[in-house]
Amino acid sequence: MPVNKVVNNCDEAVADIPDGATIMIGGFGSFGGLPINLIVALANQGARNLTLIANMGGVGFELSHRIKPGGYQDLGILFENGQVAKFIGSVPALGGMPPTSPLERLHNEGKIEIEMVPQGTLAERIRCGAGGLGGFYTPVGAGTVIEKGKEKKVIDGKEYILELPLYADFALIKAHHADTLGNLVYKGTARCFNPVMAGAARITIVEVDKLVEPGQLDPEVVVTPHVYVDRIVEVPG
Amino acid sequence: MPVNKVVNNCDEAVADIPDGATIMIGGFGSFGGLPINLIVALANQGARNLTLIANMGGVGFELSHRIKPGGYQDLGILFENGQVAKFIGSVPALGGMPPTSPLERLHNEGKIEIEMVPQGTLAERIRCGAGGLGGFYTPVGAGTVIEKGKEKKVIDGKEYILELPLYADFALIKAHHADTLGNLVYKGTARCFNPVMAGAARITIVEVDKLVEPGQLDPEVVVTPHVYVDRIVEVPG
Amino acid sequence: MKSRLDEQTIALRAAGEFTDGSVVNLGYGMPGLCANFVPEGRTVFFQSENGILGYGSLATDTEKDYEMINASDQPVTALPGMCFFDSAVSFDMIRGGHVDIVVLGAYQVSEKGDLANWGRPGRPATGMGGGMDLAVGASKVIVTMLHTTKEGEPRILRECTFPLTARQCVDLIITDLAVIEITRDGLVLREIALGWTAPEIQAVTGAELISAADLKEIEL
Amino acid sequence: MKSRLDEQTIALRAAGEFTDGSVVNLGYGMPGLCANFVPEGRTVFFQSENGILGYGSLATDTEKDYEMINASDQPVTALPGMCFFDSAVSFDMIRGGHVDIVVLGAYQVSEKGDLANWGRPGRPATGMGGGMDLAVGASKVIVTMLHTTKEGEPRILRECTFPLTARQCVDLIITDLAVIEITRDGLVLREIALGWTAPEIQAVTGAELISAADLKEIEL
Repeated sequence: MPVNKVVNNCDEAVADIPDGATIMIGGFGSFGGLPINLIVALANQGARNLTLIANMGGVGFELSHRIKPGGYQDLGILFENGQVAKFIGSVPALGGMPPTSPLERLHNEGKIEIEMVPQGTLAERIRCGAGGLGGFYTPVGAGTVIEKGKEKKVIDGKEYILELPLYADFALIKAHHADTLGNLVYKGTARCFNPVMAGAARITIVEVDKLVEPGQLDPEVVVTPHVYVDRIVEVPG
Repeated sequence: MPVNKVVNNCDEAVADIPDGATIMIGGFGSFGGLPINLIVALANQGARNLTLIANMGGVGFELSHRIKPGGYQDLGILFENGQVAKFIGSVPALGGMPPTSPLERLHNEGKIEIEMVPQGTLAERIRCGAGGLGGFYTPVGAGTVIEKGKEKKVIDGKEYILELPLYADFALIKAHHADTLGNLVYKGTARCFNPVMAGAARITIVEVDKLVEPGQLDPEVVVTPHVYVDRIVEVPG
Repeated sequence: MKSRLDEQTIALRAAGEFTDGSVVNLGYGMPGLCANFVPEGRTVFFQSENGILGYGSLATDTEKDYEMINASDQPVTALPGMCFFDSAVSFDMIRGGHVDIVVLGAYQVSEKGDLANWGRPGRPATGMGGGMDLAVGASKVIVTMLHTTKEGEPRILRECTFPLTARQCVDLIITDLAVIEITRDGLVLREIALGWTAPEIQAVTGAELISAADLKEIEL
Repeated sequence: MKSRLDEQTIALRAAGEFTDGSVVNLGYGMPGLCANFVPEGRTVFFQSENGILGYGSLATDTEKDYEMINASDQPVTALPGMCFFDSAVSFDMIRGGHVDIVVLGAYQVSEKGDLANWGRPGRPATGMGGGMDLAVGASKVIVTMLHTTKEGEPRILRECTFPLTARQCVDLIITDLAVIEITRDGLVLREIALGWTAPEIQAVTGAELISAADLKEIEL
């Protein structure tokens, strides 16, 4: 592990992501905790045939402008760009919201594969990957489409399904502050999937509002220990 | 859930623990993070036939005085008192250390049952109980005595064993500060098993150095959210 | 005159179920409105699955902070004793039974309490979010929804025809027309909207209702 | 004259394996001494399974703080960039392969790298602590131990006779007499203590040793 993890900018941070990579993207939905500058850099970099693991599929440029004056950027851009072959997440598209998002449109056209995962199961499968476990039994999804093709087991009279770990080649996450070693703290509800994904990827890249020196973060409040972080980019807000 | 969780003293906090209860005890070994005042109260209260779930079995009064002038108190007192029928943990006794601890002596005499659990598996089994999961597959213990009687599964070419959740009737834990709602922060390495056990028991009782009002703990640094805490005792250090 | 509860009033009625000291999660859409209707004198701790416990009402425009939102992307206000955590911790809390009440929207509920609240025919890419976890994990599941579809078809059915969120999980249904409890004996009609009769509610319901002995007008 | 490395010197030799920037966990007993021997110019992040990453050397008597200890109950010193976490997080880190090197004590090691380091005949109540998790999870497992028992019996064997910690996990054995690497081809004798010959080391070893082409005196 290199001790110097700080890179100059987002373009440099994502430069070596190859076609066909599996990428986890932190955050929750379109706001708060999404590593948007890394996402835009990945869009510009242009890697294709990607598998994305993220909670939500985003709405993209066109739809965001219909929802909100001025619109906003989210990971929908990667679908609009045609960079993604498969999406794994809990909310590919929001049911209540016409018109369809880029991901939904591609899926309707048969151009993208979706693996639907309940949100808590998604978090736990990622944690399972980061923590070296082989899988876990959850009651969530039993008796629904989620159980299809999965091993079922009755434990203590209750029905569970076996869920397997998720891993990635890269994780793109967002934190509030990092020290140069890679210790991270988050802000408010922008924490969400970011600390969970750190560690489940071979290379974890974090975008932070502010970079500080080791010792400037209280050791009691560090949320993500530095062993989980490989590259840090400061993007002042 | 009662909004007023603050109780007057440790005796009151453990008064209703019945004979035969399963009790998790936080901390790690003999120092740092052990809820020693709650343990002493439980010793005085006298409940018997207990199942204890803790990382280590402690050394007890006599042995601690041989190790260190003045000795120290740990959960060994509960074994010395003959209150325990079964111990579940990773280090019932330290191998290097004669004479034997109270737990080891009772075990040698056939008076106590021990379930040996690797330390990481112990933490994860407790977390599994707190998190509503049915079990997990771990590579730890495969090919050792730990796998005896457990289901084995090969996942992605690697051998795993199935470990099941642990639950308790009561958890006795130690934190540094609590607010009156039950949000907890810890100090240094005294964190260890305490946050893990909070939530895996029907009733979680915490001993804290200092009690503060809601709002006095930064929401970013709370380690144990208050939903996991049922009773709080302030024992100024 | 037959009245129907509007969304705000349905949320107000649902919030009446929040007991003092309870931990409550509010689902996407109408349930989120409940945050503004906690009964006076009761303390409720709102949990949102994106990783927050103990927030206050929805934020007004001037207070909006997108690093302080609920799972429906709505900015919320801070309260003393609040805390933040990550998604894995959040769902441990939910699956582990540490959330007392969840209020969810629904497309359909069956007479056994099966819930269908995420997938619709013709929209295969819409997802369940945290709904499955919440429906399985919360001690009490309250559904708020309109009693029928726009086309007047019942949403309360013998069997759900839409994809399930979870089996036998719903405890209470609150609609624009009625409050219905799901019991071992079946669907018990407890409260009805002003101007409606039990047979009229039965006529727009796709499963058999048992009228409660103390059937009354919806209490607000 | 035949020399034997003392415990401090074994720890010094083991610490020589710590690469720059590595995350290292030190087991109970002798391995803990390694914290005092990090080679100059290298940054090492010590992880201890009770929930600390990035501590410094062992504390002197005046610095002792029992809320700042390693997993052997030894007080340690603080370093900038240090952090604390709970036992579940700690073992996620360990099992998940985020600890680069672990140094463990041992009763026995087999020629295949099987490790026995916790249970002894006649002491059925002694436990494995975090040893199994560390042996399975760490990228590189270094064993430090005396080459033979007090009675002169070998501890490096074809098969372990004591209860196993984990199978095929040990990468390097450092004893008071030798440094032995465990390879696919077998046990490779890399370094020996001053005054000893390869046949003499073989005589106190219970499995076949392959002398390295560049066999040399233990480097410190």
